[in-house]
Amino acid sequence: MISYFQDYVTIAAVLGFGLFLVVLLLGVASVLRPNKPYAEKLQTYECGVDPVGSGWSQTYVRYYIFGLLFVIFDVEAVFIFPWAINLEKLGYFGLIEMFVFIFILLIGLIYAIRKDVLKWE
Amino acid sequence: MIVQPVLVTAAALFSLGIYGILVRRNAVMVLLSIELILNAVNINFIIFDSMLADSLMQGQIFTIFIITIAAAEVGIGLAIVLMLFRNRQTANINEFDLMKW
Amino acid sequence: MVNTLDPQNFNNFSEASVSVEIETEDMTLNIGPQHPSTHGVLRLVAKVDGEKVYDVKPVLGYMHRGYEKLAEVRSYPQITTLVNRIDWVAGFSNEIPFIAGAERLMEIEVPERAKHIRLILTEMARISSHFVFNGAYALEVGALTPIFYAMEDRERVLDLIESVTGGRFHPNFNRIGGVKPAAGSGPTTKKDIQDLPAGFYRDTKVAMQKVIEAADQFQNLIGGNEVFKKRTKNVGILTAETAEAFGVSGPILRASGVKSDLRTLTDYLPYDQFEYDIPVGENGDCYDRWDVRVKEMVESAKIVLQAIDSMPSGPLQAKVPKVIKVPKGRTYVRAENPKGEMGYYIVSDGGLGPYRLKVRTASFSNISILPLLLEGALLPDLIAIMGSLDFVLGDVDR
Amino acid sequence: MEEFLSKINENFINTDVEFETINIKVDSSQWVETHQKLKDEFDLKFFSWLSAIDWDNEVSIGEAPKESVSPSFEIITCLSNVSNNNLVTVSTTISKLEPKITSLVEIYAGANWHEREAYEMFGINFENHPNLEKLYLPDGYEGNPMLKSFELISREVKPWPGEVDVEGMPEEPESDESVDG
Amino acid sequence: MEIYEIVTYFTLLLLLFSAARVVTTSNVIHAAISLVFTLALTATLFLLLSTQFVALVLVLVYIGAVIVLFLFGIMITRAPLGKNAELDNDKNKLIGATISGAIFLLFSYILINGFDGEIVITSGSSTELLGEILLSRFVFPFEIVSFVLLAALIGGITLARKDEALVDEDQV
Amino acid sequence: MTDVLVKVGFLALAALNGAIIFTIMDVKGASWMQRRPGPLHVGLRGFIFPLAEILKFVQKEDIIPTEVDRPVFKWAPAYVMVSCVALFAVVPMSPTLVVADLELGIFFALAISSLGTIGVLTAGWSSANKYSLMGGLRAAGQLIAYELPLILAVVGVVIQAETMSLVGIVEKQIEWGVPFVVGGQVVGFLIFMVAATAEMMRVPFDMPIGESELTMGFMTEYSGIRFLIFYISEYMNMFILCAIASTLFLGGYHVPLLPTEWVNFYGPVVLLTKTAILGFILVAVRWSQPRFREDQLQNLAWKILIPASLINILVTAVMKVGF
Amino acid sequence: MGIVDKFGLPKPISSVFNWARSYSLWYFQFGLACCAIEVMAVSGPRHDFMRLGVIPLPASPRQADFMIVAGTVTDKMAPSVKRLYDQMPEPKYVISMGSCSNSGGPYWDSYSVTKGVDQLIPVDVYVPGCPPRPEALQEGIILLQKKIRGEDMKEKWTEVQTEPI
Amino acid sequence: MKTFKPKVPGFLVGIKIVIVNMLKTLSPFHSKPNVNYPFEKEKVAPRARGVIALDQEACTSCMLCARQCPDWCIYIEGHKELQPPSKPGGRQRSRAVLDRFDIDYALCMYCGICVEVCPFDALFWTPEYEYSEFNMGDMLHNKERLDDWLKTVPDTEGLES
Repeated sequence: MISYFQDYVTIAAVLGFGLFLVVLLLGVASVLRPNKPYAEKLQTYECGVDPVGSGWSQTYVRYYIFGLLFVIFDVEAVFIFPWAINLEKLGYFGLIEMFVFIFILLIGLIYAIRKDVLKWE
Repeated sequence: MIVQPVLVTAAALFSLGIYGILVRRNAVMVLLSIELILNAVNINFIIFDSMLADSLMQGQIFTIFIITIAAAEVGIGLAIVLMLFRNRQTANINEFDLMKW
Repeated sequence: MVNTLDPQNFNNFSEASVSVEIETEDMTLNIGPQHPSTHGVLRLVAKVDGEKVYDVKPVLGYMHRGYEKLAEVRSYPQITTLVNRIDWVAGFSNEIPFIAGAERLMEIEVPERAKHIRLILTEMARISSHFVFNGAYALEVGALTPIFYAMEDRERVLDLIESVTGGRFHPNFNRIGGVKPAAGSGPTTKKDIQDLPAGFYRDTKVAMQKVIEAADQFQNLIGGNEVFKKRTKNVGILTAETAEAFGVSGPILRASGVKSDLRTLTDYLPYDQFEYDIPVGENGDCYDRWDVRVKEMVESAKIVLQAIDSMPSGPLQAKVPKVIKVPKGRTYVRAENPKGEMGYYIVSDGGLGPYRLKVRTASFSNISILPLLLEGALLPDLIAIMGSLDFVLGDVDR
Repeated sequence: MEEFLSKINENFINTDVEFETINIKVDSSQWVETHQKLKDEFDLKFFSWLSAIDWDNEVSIGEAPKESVSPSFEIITCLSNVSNNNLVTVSTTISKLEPKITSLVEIYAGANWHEREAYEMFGINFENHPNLEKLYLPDGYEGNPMLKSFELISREVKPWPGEVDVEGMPEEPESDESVDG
Repeated sequence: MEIYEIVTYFTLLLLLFSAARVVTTSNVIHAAISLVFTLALTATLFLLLSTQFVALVLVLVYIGAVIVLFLFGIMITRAPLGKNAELDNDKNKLIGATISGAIFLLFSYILINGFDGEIVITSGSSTELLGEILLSRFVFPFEIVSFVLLAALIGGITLARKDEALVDEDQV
Repeated sequence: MTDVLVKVGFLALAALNGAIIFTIMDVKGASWMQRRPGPLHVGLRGFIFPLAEILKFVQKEDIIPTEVDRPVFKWAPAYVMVSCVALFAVVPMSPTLVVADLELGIFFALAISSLGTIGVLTAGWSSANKYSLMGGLRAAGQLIAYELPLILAVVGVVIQAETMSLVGIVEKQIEWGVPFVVGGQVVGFLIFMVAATAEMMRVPFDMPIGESELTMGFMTEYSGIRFLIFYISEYMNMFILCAIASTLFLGGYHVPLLPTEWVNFYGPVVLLTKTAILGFILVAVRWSQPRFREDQLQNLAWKILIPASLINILVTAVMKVGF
Repeated sequence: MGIVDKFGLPKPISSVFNWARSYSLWYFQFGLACCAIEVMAVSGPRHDFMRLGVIPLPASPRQADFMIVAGTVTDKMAPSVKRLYDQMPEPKYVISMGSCSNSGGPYWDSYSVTKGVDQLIPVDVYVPGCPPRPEALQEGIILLQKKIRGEDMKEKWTEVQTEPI
Repeated sequence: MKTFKPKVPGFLVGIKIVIVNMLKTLSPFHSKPNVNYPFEKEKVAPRARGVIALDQEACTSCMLCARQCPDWCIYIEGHKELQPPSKPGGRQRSRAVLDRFDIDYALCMYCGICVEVCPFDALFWTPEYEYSEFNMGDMLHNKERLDDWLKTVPDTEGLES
């Protein structure tokens, strides 16, 4: 138990170090750098001409579908990992379970591919 | 460690979620609030699991299932919002009044 | 974002929800004038929906320098120096049709040796232009290394051009009536009309051999690459009919399957003395356009090797008046430049300079096809298609 | 070549060959028909270029024409065939006061930009052109630079360094004197 | 274990704070990012309760996937940069605050009374064991989950693409 | 407590040095591949150019354009950096020289690396620039698409090792005598490397940056120090993913035939060598390939890599249970 | 905010920073005309300005340190050049390459060409040539590096950008 | 040229090519394309048009070059001076003295027309290229500076027959 907490305290320290690195770099830079903003400089870059319209666009919904697919398979991965370390114990029963599980999700992937969500016209 | 502060926090999270659902007009924000509620539930499951020292780890397993279902729920929920948005050009739930006429 | 639907429409909204027009607000994307893959300062105003481009409006003129006006206030030798800079990756080729036009008007016969030297240098300019294309095109589809190999080999060709003309790619080497190496190679000799520098034949043979090797390397490094094929095959297909109607010429036209080469059709330089192939594409897609140029490079190298072997001796300059005045008349002379058909329509009224000089450049017509080709393409394809047209902004805007 | 030339001569009245370039002169009312005919019957499908010449006696910079001309715009197109050496230029003359002519975009799609260029540089209006607007110059630019009356300000402002004369040129070049090649 | 408790309380406080930001901020993206922090802190809490697998699942699924999905959704539904005044329903604010306050008070009362004196002893939990239980005792729900996910996938794809297909029909 | 500090200090060294070594390898390697010497005049035959870069970037002005969403824009680089640094925590250099040997080591790594996606996506969105937005979306789409093959490729290793601890995985490989790449995970290794390349957003998967299309993608509006953070993170990410790949598939800090007693001495060297070799392969790939198109890239992930990795899992599982 | 623009730095430290600036020049990929091809040639294997620390990576002005105005600046392009220069972060430098950008060059009398880029933006080094040889550009870069190494950071940071003529 | 059909996958061929090129670059037995500029210099072709040198003695300020220059970048001023007769008792000769001969290299387009038209062999091309400046004004080379370039004019080179 001690090692468990110690490990995660270390992890926390590492995360803290990452943040510290960022803050350190930003701090050093903010001390050293010049700061001369003016309106033209702060304008949005668009290949050297006046930006047209807002920076927003209604992008393809396909990105959303990728996200959805990812969520589904990510969840699947969550179930695969506990299974993977117990495979020896679970034996053929576990194997069949996972076959079914993966098969059902593969149906989803095949459905998505058949529906041409991956095709960019 | 006593469990009450954690439970109260979970309750607070839950009520914040309710508040968000009632007050927010943007459909995506409502979904975010729902996530808060589910999160409150997760916290409860985990703290009870730890409290009861359940040998079957039912609390944890249920939390995993909740996370799974929540992911599916968000997927569908956002898809509905997207569809409505594409048709109505807004994500404002006050204007989603398909059912009333 | 207030919904403006009519209340009475709400009644049948449950069914009508699908028929409501989807007013996607499009994103207008400026590509250029400063953009790494617009070959300088072309600007494309693209209407995109996500990654898909459905309308492109090229905006030209960021490199418009008024050549045709400037030509009216300059004399013929001064124009020769100026036209070098039209298509700046193949400067030598630009001089040829102009000089040929002036010679035709003045009815001067150019000595054979001068013609051969012109031919060799034109082909070298073509090679160097195609080198730049090869490197830049690879860069545009994301391969970062080929441009360096191209540049290394191109330097060898440029060295040869410089050793003859004195300029790396703005040679100003042609004179009406022949060629004249840049003066200034020593105080005592500078007024003599000089010949090719010693060792030129040897160096050229080595360099051309390298060019053939380099083309092979390109075929291996880029042409054989699966990703490159995926990016360019069946992308931006241009049919021969469309190409002709738009005046698209040169390698792009040949990639569409038309075996058309002004080198064989016209006689501005003695190409009929040499044997060479005219590479032709099949589909007219980006890959073919790339492939045709690489093969053309090899053919040019072969022409140069043959020309070196059959180089005639003799004078470099025909007899011309000291002050050049072109007789009244008009003519159109065109030549096969690396980018396509380049021609000069010279209207002379007998003065020191032309009354009107129309410069027909290849890239201008070639990129007028862009809006047509790009419609419905994805954004990465836009870059691939644009790159495969191999235009130079100086050639477009003049 | 000969065959093609004779066929051209049969079909068009006002043709001439000047320094190996076949030129067909037509009336501006015949402009579109001529091109249609050349495209369909003579197989000149390749649209090379379109441009104009500003004939004017008063020029603000450069040299005036040696012989006086009647002020007008001459519009020229160049058509050719990609698989042989057939090439013609077609020209027509239009008045400077009312510079307009029918667009060729319907026949040759490639004429689009060339006509825009001519519109910008000379101020010639092309009727039925889908999108007749500036091609090269910035939006606020005024004037048509290719007109002979257009001034190049730099040349006006900067004194010509050749004017300062110390000594007459050593040998005033005679136009007949030849340099040996 | 005093440090342990301090850390826990601190986490809880931050958790509350970031959760409050989710429902009060006037920028959708800021709300989503606050949710990231809420979830990260929840994961920290889970770690403190020594349920590490669940904590990491929370990070992997929620922060890694669901939030990304949210961000996509927000960007597609045209989230304007900066503040959005229309985000809150002002007339509902009071009602919402009252209702949620009441719920909070009620729950707190029940929870504080019901779990008086209960304590947690953080004992480690083995992931191996968890997997074993999940795949033996809970095998049925486990397989059901795959169907739920399949349904969500198909439903999501159908919904998100629906109008596109219909528009095509319209145009035909 | 000092223990933790020592470990973090060690990690700081590893992280920054790894990033710098890979920067030098990338730039110098690229230069040599392109027949030129690369940075040369800066000192020590050019090998200290990263120092000049860093010192230069800290004195560059940090422009925050008016249109941007300031807090999001300002902190987006931090997510990327933190997720990269956190990955270093679990990679063992030797059985004892590891910052935190978690029971769920590889799972932790996969979980924490997904934080970077949020950083990239918010960076792209908050810049209020069209190129950035497209780059950010492309980046996020790509990162999530290739996160899956990455995760699923790891499962094969986990099945064989029966543990998620990275030290455990390496010990298992030592026990087996051969690294997993030889012991049946060739497909897994290839999938992992392809997916890792995509996660690093390097050629041929550099669509999000794709400078010939999107100028600098999601980094377009970033200048000065914040750009440097993205830039360093990119190389850190490259280093750490190569290190994880060599730990998972190539036997980590151990090579067969070397005595295991001395593993504490040669461990770091062995791991670094393996990492550097993988890194060099990535460099060679980067400078020789064109880039994919966005749809081809997604197709590769969804149609080939994910089914392949699922099949890999099943085959591995059958082998494991059956034999 | 910063201390350098208020108090400056002692000489040894600032010379280290100047050294860093002079050997890490990120060149803004920005070609106009003929000279841009020579810039490509300089980045090529024979001349390779990466030896000098010039890194041709950024395609966006935000990451660039200096800009080579390589080629003719037309009146239509001039606002863009100015804007791109503006969008570069300080400290920034400009090399004007070739006759066209120095003073209009061959197009000095054209109706659409800007007569010299120094009318738009402050130029640090002028490189002559039409186009300059690759070595000439390298000499220009070395001159720029010399100039950077001799700079006083405080001065550079606080220098008021005067409107060009 | 026959179409290329790789037996191995194309991307592996590509990787092989870059690695081979890297080894070539590193190997001491292969010639390197690189010129390490400030320390070693490329051998420039003698005909290269680098900069124009002026032989002051030969110039008669006849203005031919200034007139023919397309860029109007040559500025010549001079005055006439009476010279003592070369032979005693001869006629006094008037001789042009060069006061100013400036070439504005900021404007010059390096066409070489001036060198070609000069009837007195006063202008020469030299392949030098190192005259970048911090100030625009310094790009105007006066006659002393142009005279300095004269030292760098290369000798006659051999010709190909």
